[in-house]
Amino acid sequence: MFQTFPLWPERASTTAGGVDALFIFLLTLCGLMAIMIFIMILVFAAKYRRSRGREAEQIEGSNALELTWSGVPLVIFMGIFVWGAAIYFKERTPPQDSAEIYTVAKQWMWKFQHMEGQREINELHVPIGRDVKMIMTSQDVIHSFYVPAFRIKQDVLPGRYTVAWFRATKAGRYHLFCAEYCGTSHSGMIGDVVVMQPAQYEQWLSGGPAAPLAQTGKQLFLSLGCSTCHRFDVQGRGPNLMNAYNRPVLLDDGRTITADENYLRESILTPAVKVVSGFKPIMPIFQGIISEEQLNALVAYIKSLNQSPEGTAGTRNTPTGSPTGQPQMMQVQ
Amino acid sequence: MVGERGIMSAHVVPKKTYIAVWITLMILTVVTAAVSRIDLGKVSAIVALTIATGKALLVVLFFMGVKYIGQKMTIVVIVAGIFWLAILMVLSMADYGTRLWS
Amino acid sequence: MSHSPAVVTHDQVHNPALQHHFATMEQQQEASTMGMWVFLITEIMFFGGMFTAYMVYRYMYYQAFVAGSEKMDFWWGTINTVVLICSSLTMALAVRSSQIGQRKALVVLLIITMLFGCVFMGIKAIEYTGHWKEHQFPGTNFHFEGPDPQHVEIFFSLYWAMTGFHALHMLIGIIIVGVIAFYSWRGKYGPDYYNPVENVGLYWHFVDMVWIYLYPLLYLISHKHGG
Amino acid sequence: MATSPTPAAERENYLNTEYGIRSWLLTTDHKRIALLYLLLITFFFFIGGFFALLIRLELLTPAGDLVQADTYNKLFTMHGQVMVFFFLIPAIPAVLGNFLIPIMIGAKDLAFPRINLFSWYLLVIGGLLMMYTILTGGADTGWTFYPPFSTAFAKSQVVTAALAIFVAGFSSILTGLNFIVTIHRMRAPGMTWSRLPLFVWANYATSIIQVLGTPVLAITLMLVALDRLFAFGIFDPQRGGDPLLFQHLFWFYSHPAVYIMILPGMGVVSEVVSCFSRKRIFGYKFMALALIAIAVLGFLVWAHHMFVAGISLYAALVFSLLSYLVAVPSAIKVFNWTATMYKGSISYATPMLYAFGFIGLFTMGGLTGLFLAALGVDVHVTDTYFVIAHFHYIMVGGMVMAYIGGLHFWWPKISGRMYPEAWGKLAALIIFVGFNLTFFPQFVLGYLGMPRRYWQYSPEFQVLNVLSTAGATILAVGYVLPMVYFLWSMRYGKVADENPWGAAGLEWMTASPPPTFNFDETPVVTWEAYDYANLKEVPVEP
Ligand code: HEA
Ligand code: HEA
Ligand code: HEC
Ligand code: CUA
Ligand SMILES: [Cu+2]
Repeated sequence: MFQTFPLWPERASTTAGGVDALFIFLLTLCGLMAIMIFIMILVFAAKYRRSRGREAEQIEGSNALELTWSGVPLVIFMGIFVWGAAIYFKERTPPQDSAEIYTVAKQWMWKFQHMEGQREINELHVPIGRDVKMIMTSQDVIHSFYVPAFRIKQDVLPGRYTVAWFRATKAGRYHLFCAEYCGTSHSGMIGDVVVMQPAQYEQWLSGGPAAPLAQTGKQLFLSLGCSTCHRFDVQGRGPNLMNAYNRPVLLDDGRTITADENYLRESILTPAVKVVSGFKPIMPIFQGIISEEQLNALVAYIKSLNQSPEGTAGTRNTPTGSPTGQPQMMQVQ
Repeated sequence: MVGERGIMSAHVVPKKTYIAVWITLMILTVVTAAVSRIDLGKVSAIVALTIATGKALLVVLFFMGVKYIGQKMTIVVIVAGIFWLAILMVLSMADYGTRLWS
Repeated sequence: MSHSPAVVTHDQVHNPALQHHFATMEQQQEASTMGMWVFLITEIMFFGGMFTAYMVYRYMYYQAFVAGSEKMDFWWGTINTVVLICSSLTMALAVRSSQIGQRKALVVLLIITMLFGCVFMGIKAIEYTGHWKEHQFPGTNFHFEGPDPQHVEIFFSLYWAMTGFHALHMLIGIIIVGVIAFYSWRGKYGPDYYNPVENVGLYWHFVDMVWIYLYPLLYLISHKHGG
Repeated sequence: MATSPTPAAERENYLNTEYGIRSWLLTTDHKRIALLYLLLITFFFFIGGFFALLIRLELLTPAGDLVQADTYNKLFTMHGQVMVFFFLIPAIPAVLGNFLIPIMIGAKDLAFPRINLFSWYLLVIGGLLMMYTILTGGADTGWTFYPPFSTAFAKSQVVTAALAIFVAGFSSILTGLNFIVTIHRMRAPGMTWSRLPLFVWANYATSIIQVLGTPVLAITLMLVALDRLFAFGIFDPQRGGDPLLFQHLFWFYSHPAVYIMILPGMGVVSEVVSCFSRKRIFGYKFMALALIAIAVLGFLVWAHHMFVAGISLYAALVFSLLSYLVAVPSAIKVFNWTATMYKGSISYATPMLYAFGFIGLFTMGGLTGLFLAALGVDVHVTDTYFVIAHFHYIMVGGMVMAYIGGLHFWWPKISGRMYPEAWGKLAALIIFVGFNLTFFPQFVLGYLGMPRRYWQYSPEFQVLNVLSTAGATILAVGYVLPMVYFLWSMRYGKVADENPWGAAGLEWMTASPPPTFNFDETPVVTWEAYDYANLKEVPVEP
């Protein structure tokens, strides 16, 4: 009747081990704690059971004891906090040279765009042993990207990018769940993550004809008329977008911020919110005009401008030395 | 205990005080309105809020009579209200203010 | 402790306004004042939610807030501030009159306070109509010429919500001041019992205070800083 | 027990002073209002429980076969909203607190009796709106109302649900306000702060949260309603609004609200443990301080519900750290209850069994809270059944146990009759077993990765779900039993004298049931709280 009856989730990413370790530690610690308390209650209940001729011994309390059992737990708690925070910190900082996959969630499906151009729905193919950074956004309501076997989860919000990353360690097919309630088919918004050996993955990649995402972006850049203002040869009406990604930008209100994916996104959809110093807010609003997928392509294209002057490379973000944004950032800070 | 009919003879504030407070409030209103017409850069928000807080203090202390209140508890209640509002605002900003730190 | 059904002793002696479950008038008065202040801090938190939203969005979309604020009517806003401050004065004087037993002054001052309140509401109505006509009501009605209409809309959403809830409080204030004025006219309050007047006063001043903050935050951010 | 005698001389008490519907619906007696609350929230408990049973039945099989997906979504939404806002939040404060606080401090009534009645009516109005919502199809946003789903996408009765909770919220605010003023201003001579029973302290701490937190929920729900009705877009990302702002505001209330749903339970358990150990509570001062500390620190941790929601990394660190600070006073409580039993003279009357249940299950729920507050672990288990298990352990295993235990403890006082002890013990046992069977498997499910709010699920989760559903059925029996024998006892129960447990506390020094103004003459307190040293020993076991 029941095919399997697992009691522990599969472990298929580099994060999983760390999470499990802390979880097991907590289980042990809290388990012992709970058992200790239960035993004390049971023992007291039995030993001091009401009986004739014996009266309760009135004890006022003990400051020393109170301080011990607030102080000691506090110290333990701080330990747990630090451990948990360390894992989280790692989970929230994708390695610099991760492969990127753009994700659009909508009621009720997952759409993935690989840099190489492959598109998938409710199925995500990834290779073993490579860091993969999911750059995610939603078309409608909040969803959440959850792969139990990787122990990662990240809400996917409309109106901005959120990021998750993982490095798969074991080939196989794993559940992909939507973990944030999103309406009727929330429980149907599920899929599979297929982890493959690198060789097989290459084969899968070469499966169908597809233009790299940045290439698509470039075409959009031309067809939407971005290139009329943003030029690479001379200074146009808008800033030159060469090496724009990850660069510190001085805004006209005096703030300096880093041009991350969310900044690029906002600059395209609602450019007037953060206006680059020295420019006028003349760029048209693209919100509602381009789709999330198109936006992803544009962002991918602009990011690709950091690697090759032509901006057409757009292949996988394989490690190519230090990221370009870095040196410039140093100057400002 | 007798003679409780007179128990509410609380502090009666002289009319003059009220009028003085009122005049100060009017002046502060004019000042804040006038200052907003000058460009003070980032400081202008601080100035505006400082003046507003000054006005609010006048209202609380005199019109609402907190200055004359004998009960310490009432003061505690008011401070608690402000403190909790500060919790809400400061901790919310702990998120918004650090989102771009990446 | 004996359980003979004893008669509660203080009933015969006292002020008719003393409720049966209080021992003394003083206890009743302290309870009522404290209750009022506790109620006012719930009001702080109620408006506080909106002020927090305001703070967050102003931080995120400062330029749009400036653009929105420029559409506010500086003069109406200022006049309304003045009106409310005057009403607070008359309210404070009203409470004072009740403390010293000047019944006529009390009634008159309360009525003037109400009138100020009505003037405020009238001006607010004029402003609201203006904004509505200018398509400055969020939603389908909304239209704004400028680089960042979307976020100006957020400004207006907050404007309507904050001033709307404030106006609602004013309305309630006017009504209860009216009620209190009626009872004052009937001679219910005097030096020995003016707690209701005092509490209504506290409420009125609180509503005034909210406006003291709304005024600079909504009307007075019209000057750009920096570039 | 068959021939239970009628009380020798029917004393006048709060129940028999007046008769008729009007005398109840217009009463300002806090004890009668408490009973009005009791009726109202019992009704809603069964409504909420009914939804829970349907949820569990649907989850018996992996496929979504019993009800439609939309219906399921409405079920858990209405279950959560009804249970939280119309049952658990009012449960102990508005019923037991209302009944007991004035008596415990030696007052004739709450400071504002009419406001007290008014807040009951507010809960009735809120409840009617909730029923209207349910009968016209219900809302399907989850009890958390997250936008933009709730504001722009849900096609259900979101506005009326929000309004219902808005109104219920004001009921809760007014109750809190009333308690605060009462505890400050109405204490009998000699009833100093350090002599207050911990139950009063607990309700005081609860009131602080109700008064300071609930208004924020109120305005937040109003903004959601404005978004929905007039497309204000304050939380609409399509227009630059930030859905996370809603979450901040919502949890600013709703995290502290979970302490509204546990502090009063801690109060009950303190009374019960001390009574049935015949000992002064261990470390009274720390116990009182811990209650206040939980209430205050509880306001600093809300964003631990948002660790994966897209808040800043640094904010997450701050909120995780702060979450651990609230756990310290909770630890103090658990240890002190245990220490109170040490060298006591312990009897196992039904309320004590519930107190045992509370301590055990609250500890488990609380400890799993530590898992959730640990950032790295929360990322995996948030929005899974692990969270569901965590909070049911505290709210059902903890608070509902405390509530029912408290009802047993004070039932003689409330009704003037004893409940049947054997049945009481049996029900406690059934509830304990049923509860663990229902919710323990959910911890495992959660760690395995079964997301919450799932109408259909992957087949490998079935075994555990079947266990859980089986448990829920047992639990249902356990909850119906006390209902039945309480009703029975009102007529046939043994007549209770004024202090059947030999307990300390002013409420046990007046008649059962108490007269309308609680005491024949205002008591003057000259003894400390939990003065068991000077109370006569009661017979060994009833
Ligand atoms: C009454 C209700 C109640 C109570 C009291 C608590 C108490 C706590 N809760 Fe819980 N919680 C909820 C109700 C409650 N919670 C609800 C309803 C949700 C979900 C809402 C939703 O999303 O729908 C939730 C969700 C929730 C989350 C978010 C999960 C998520 O969605 O990702 C977190 C994360 O930190 C959390 C943490 C805690 C902590 C740290 C405590 C602490 O206060 C617990 C403290 C107690 C103890 C720790 C036990 C006693 C201590 C000892 C015995 C000390 C000795 C121990 C050691 C030394 C190890 N809770
Ligand atoms: C506050 C209190 C509270 C209480 C007391 C309960 C009690 C119970 N809850 Fe509840 N629960 C919540 C608060 C509460 N819950 C919240 C806040 C959520 C989150 C909602 C959301 O995600 O938005 C939730 C979600 C939730 C879920 C997850 C749904 C999902 O995510 O898909 C489940 C699943 O098992 C569940 C089960 C139960 C069960 C079995 C009980 C049992 O303890 C109930 C036992 C009671 C009974 C069984 C009643 C007995 C009555 C009868 C037998 C008569 C019935 C007949 C008539 C009325 C005619 N609850
Ligand atoms: C009418 C001219 C114009 C068009 C068309 C235009 N832009 Fe812009 N763009 C600007 C100007 C001016 C700025 C600088 C001011 C600002 O930030 O709004 C800018 C800024 C930007 C920035 C931020 C640059 C930085 O250096 O930080 C990005 C990214 C961008 N645009 C992308 C695009 C894309 C993609 C398109 C097409 C879909 C586009 N722009 C179309 C004028 C234009
Ligand atoms: Cu998408 Cu749940
Ligand atoms: Cu919480």
